[in-house]
Amino acid sequence: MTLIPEKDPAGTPPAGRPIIELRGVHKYYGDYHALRGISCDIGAGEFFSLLGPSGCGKTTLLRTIAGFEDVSEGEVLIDGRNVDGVPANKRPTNMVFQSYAIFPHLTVEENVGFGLRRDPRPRAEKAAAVAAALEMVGLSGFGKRAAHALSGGQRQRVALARALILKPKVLLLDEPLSALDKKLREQMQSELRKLQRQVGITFILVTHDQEEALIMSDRIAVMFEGVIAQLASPQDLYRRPLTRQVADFIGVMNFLPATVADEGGGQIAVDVAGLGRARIAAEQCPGGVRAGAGSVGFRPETLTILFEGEADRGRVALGTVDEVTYYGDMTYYGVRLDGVGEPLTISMRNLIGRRVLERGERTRVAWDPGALVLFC
Amino acid sequence: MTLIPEKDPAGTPPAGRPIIELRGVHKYYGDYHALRGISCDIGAGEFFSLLGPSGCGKTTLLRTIAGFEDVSEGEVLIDGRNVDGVPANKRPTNMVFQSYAIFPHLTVEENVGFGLRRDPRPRAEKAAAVAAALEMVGLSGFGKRAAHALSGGQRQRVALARALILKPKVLLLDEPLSALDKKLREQMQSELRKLQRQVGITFILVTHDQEEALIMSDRIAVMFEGVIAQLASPQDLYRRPLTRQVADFIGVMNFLPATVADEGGGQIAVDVAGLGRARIAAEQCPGGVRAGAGSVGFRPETLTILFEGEADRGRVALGTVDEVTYYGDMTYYGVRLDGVGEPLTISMRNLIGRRVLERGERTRVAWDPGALVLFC
Amino acid sequence: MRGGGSGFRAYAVLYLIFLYAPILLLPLFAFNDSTIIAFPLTGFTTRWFEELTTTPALHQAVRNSLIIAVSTAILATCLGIFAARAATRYAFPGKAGIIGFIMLPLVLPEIIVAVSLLVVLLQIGVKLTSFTVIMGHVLICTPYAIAVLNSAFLSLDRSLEEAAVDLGETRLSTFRLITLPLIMPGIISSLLISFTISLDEFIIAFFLSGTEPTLPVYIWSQLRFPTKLPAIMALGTILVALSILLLMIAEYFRRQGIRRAGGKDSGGFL
Amino acid sequence: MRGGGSGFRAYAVLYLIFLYAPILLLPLFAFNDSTIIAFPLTGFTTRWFEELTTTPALHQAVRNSLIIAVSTAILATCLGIFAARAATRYAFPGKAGIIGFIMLPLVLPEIIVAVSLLVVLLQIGVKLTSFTVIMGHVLICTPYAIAVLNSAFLSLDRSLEEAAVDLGETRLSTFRLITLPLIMPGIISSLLISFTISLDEFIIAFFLSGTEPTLPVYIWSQLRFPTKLPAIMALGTILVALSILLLMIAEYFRRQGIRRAGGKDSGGFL
Repeated sequence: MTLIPEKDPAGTPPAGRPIIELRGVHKYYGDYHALRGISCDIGAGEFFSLLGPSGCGKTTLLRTIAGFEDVSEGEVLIDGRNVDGVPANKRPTNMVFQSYAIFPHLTVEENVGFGLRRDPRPRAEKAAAVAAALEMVGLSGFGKRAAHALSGGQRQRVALARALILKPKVLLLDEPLSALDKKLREQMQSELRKLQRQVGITFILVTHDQEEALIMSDRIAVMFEGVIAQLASPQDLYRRPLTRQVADFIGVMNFLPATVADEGGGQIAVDVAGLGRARIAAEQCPGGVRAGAGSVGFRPETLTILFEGEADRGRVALGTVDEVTYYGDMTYYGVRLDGVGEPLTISMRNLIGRRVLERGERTRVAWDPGALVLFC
Repeated sequence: MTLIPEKDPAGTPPAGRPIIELRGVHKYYGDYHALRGISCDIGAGEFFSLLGPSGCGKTTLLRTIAGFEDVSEGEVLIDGRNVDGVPANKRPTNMVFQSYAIFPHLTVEENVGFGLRRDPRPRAEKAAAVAAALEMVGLSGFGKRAAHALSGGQRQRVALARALILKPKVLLLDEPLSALDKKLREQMQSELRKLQRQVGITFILVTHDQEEALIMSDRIAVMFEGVIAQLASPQDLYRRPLTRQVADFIGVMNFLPATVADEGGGQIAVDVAGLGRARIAAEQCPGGVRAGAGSVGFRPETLTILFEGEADRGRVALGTVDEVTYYGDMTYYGVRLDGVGEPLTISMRNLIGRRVLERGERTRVAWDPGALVLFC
Repeated sequence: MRGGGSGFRAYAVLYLIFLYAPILLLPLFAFNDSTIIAFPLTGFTTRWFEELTTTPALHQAVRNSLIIAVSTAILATCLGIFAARAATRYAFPGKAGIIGFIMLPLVLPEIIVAVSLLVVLLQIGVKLTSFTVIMGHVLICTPYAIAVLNSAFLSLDRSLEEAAVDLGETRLSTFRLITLPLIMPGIISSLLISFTISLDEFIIAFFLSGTEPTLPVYIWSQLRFPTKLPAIMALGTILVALSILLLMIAEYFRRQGIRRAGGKDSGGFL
Repeated sequence: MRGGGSGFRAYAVLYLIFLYAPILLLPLFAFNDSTIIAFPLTGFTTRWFEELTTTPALHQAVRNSLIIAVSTAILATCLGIFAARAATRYAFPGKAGIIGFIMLPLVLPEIIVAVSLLVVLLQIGVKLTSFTVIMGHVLICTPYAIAVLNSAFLSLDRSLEEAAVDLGETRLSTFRLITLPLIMPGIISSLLISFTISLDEFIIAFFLSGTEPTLPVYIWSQLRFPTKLPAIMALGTILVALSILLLMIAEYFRRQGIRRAGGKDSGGFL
C-alpha cells in the first residue's frame, strides 16, 4: 500500500497497520510549493525522523500531521482514518514544540496536567497521573516549581511529560533538542530514545542534525525542497545513499570523478580519477547504474593511513598530508593523493602508541573498492 | 620565568620571548573572586585557547588582556611591557567579539577600515589595505554591501578582517564560532587555523567547546572557577589529564574505582574494581601517585569489542551490550562488564563487513593496562 | 565621555532640579498658614486640607472624574485588545492605513478633537454629560492602549496558544486560559495609562462635561478666586502623592510581568 | 475566538467609526459655505481658508507654537539622552527613585503642573513669555523622551562601543561615530513626540504664555466668537492633514531604524 517511488528501498516499516499514512501530500503557501507530493507510511511504535536542511518542508509536514496546517492536496490518515478537517485539538497526536511552549504563568504540575482539564476522572487520579508523568521524565519533586524558573533541559522534560500524559498515538517533536547545549543535547538524545522504547508510542522527530537522526531513529526520511529524497534505516542511509546530495548531507563523504567502463555479471568496472579501475558489486550503486561519467564516494573511515612498518593491504595509493585535525579519540587527515586534485578526508583512531602525522609528511593510503559508492 | 605550579607540564611554549605574560592575576567583582591567581606565558605566534565551562573566568581573563577590565592584583605584560592602566585603544591587541560587533550602520568596507581612521597614510593606500584584508578572509567584492545584510559566517569574517587590518601583536577571539551552525562552524575552524598560520599573529581563543579547543590550538589552558587546572598541548591534555575534572571535561572518559596497591621501580600496581590488578607506568599518573583509593580512567577508543572469530588480545573481560548508538562512521556501545557496576562507553569504527551489535548481546571486551590513566 | 561629559551631565542635573522645584514647592504652600501664596512662610496649618473635606462641589468633581476615568480605561483597553490582536495576528488589506488612522488622536491637538466633538454632539442634539466626556477620552486613550497591548501581543509566543489547542482546548478556552493571563501585565498597563490620561485631561472635559465638571475643570473654575489658591495647593499635594503611589503600583506590575515571563529586568520605566 | 469573537469585533469596529466620525466631519464644515455649523450643507467655498491667511494674530500664534515646540523638542531630547544613558549604562545609589521622580509629570495632572509653575514664576517675578512655556513643556516632555531613548540605548549592543574603543577610538569619538548614529532613530522619535506634545498642549501654555499665545490658546480665544467657528474648522482640517503627514514621517523613520538595525518589522505604530 506504500506509494514510495520504486527506486526507494524505504527500509522496512514495522509489521502491522501503519499509524500514519501520507498519500501524495502537497502544500502551497500562495505561490510557494512547500510540500511536493509526500507519500510514506509510518509504523506504530516507530521512532521516525524527518531530516533535512532548513526550508525543506520537514516542519510543515509535521504541522500538517498535527493539524496546524491544512493539506492543499492529498490525504493524511492517522490510524486508518482520514483527518482532513479535523482540528488539532481533536487529533490523537501531541506535539513538543521547538520553543517547548511551557506556559510561563503555571507551575510545572499545572503545565503537565493541562491536557487533563477535560478528563472526567477524579482529581486524585489526575494528580497521580501527573506525578507518574513527572517521574517518567525524571522531574519528581519539581511539581510545585514555577515554570519560568526551569532550565532548558527541564523545560524539555516538562514539554515531554505534558504531551505524553495524554497517551497520544503519535508524539510529534519539532527540533526538540536544538536549543540545548552539546553535552545536554547528547544526554537528552539518549533519554529520548529510552523513553520511546519504554512508552512504545510512535515518535516523529523533525531535525536538521544528521547525527541526531542517525543516533535516534528506526527510519529516516531525508527531505530536500519538499520531496523525500530517501527513506531508509540509519545504516542503509549511511552505507547506501541514493544520491550524491543525500551522501553529502549524511556524514562526511569524499567524492572523486569516475566513469562506468563496463557492466555485467553483477559487477561494474569503474575508472576512478587518480586511482585507476575498480570492480564493484551492483549493490554499491544504490541509485542505479548508467553508462558514462559519474562520481564515486568514499567515507573517511574506509580509507586507511598505513604507518611505518605496516604491510600494504588492499589497494594502496601514495599521497602527502595536507591538513591534520586532532580530535582526541580520532585524527582527521586531509591527504592529497598523487594525481588526485582535491585532498581526501581520512579519519584514523588514535590508538595507544600510534603517532599523529604532521603536515607535509608523505604517506601510504590503503583503499578498498568494496567500500566505495557509485553515483551515476 | 614561568610561574606555573610545578606539577603542571605546561606544554612547551614556542622559543623566544613570550608575547603575553600573566603574573598572579586576580580579579574581584565586589565579593565575587572571578580570577584566582592566573599565571602563564603565551608565546609569540601561538594559537592559544582558554577552555572552560561558563563562569570559569575565561572571558574575564581575555577582557583583562584586551584592557576592558582592570586587574585587581597581579600583572599583565604584553610584549614585555606592563599594561596596567593602558586603555584598550592603546594596546597592541584586537578583539573579535562573540556578537561580532559589526557596526550595522556602516558598509563592509567602512567596518574593515574603521581602525585605519587615525592612520596617516593616503586614502588610496588605506583602500588597498581594506581590499587586501577582505581578500584574506574571502570577501572580495563584498566591500560595498551593507553590514546588516550579511550572514553569520560573513559577519565573522568581517570581524576578523577588521581586527587583523591593524596588524595587532595578539588577536583575541571571544567564542567567535558559538553563534554559527555546525557545518559552518567546522568550516570556520579550519579557515581560522589556516589564517593564523598565514598571518603568524598570536591568537588567543576563548571557548567552552573542548572539541574546538583540541582541533585548533597549539596549547590549551583549561580553567575551572578562576584557576588554570591544566595548561598543555591538545595531545597531552587528552592523553594525560592532570585531574579527573579535566579528564571529564575533555572528551569522554570511563571511570572505575581503583586502589594503589604497590609502587616502585617506575611501575605502579593498581587494583581496578571488577577488572583486577594492573601494572602501569609512572607517566600514566600525571597528577602524581598517592597510596590509597582513587580511580582510573579509560578513553572509549582504548577499549575494543572482540567480534566472533577474533582472537583474544591483551586482557579480556566479558560483558553485555546495554546501549547501541550508531553514528555512521562509528558506533558507541554502552557495555556492562560482569562485576562492574556502571556500563562503560566503547567506541568502534564501522569497518566494511563489520556488523553492529544489538542490545542484550554478550560480548568480549579487550582492555589494555597501558591505556588507563590513574587519578589519586 | 569622561572629560566634557561630566560637566555637561552636572548641567543637565541642575536643569532638572530647577524644572522640578515648583512641584516640590506645592506641599510648602499647602501647609503654609496664609491665604497669600508667597515667601516667607508664615506658619504651619492643615486648614487648607480641612477645607477640601468640606467642599461638596469638589467631592462631586472627584466622583465624576473617577467614573469617567474608570469607564474610559475599561472601554479603551477593550478596544485596544481587539485592535492589537487584529494587528498582530491577522493580515488584512489596508491594515497599515486603518491602524494609522486609529493612532491619529495621538498627534492631533486635543482642542481640535474637543471642538469637532462638540460641534457634532450639538448637531445631533446629545446632552453634554459625563458620558460625552467618556466618548472623548476613549478617543484619545485608545491609541495608547493599542500601543501597550500591541507590544504585549508581540512578545507572546504563538506556540503557547498552539500548544494549548494541541492539548485539547478550543480557541476560546485557549484565549481565556493562556492568552489573557499572559497579556495581563499589558492590560493592567493599558488600564493605568488610560485611567491617568483621562483623570488629567482638561480641554475635552471642559468642552464636553456640561454641568458635570471633572476635577481639572473644577480646579480651573476655582482659580478665578485668589482665596481658593491655598486649597488648590493642598489638592495639588494630594494629587502628587497619589501620582507617586500610582507610579509605584505601575512599576510593581511591570516587574511582576517581567518576572512572570521569565525575562530579565532591563531597568527603566515604561 | 471564531464564534462569539467576530460579533464582538464588529461591535468594536462600529464603535471606532462612531468615535472617529467627528474628526472626519471637520473638512465637511471647513468647505461649507455658511457661518453656521449645521446640516444640511449649503455649498462649497474656500473662504474660511482664505480668512486664515489674512489673520496676523493666527500667524503670530503659529510662530510662537513652532518656536516653543522646536525648543522643547531639542531640550527634552538632550536631557533624555543624558538620563537614558545614565539609566542604562551606570548603576548609582537611588537610581530607581531618581528615575521615578523624573517620570512623575507623566502621571501628574497638567493643570497642577501649570498652577505650581505659575505660582513659583510669579513669586520669583519672572515675566511670562514663550520661554516660560518652553520650561513647562520640557517638564512634561522629558519623561517621554527618556522612555523612548531608554529603549534605544537598551537595544544598543554594548560590544559595538567596546569594538570601536578596541579599534583605537576614544570614548568621545566612539559616542560620535557609533552610539549617536545607532540611537538616531530613537532621537528622531523623541524629537517628534516632544514636538507633537508641545504643539498640542493647551493648559500649561494658557497659564504661562502671557501675551504670546500658542496656537491652541489662540483657538481657545476664538471660540468665544461663533462667527469664527468655520475658520476654526478650516484650521482643524489643516492640522488633521499635518498630523497625518507627521505620522507617516514617524512611521518612515521607524521602519528605517528597523532596517538599519537589521531587525524584523513586527508591525504596529510606536
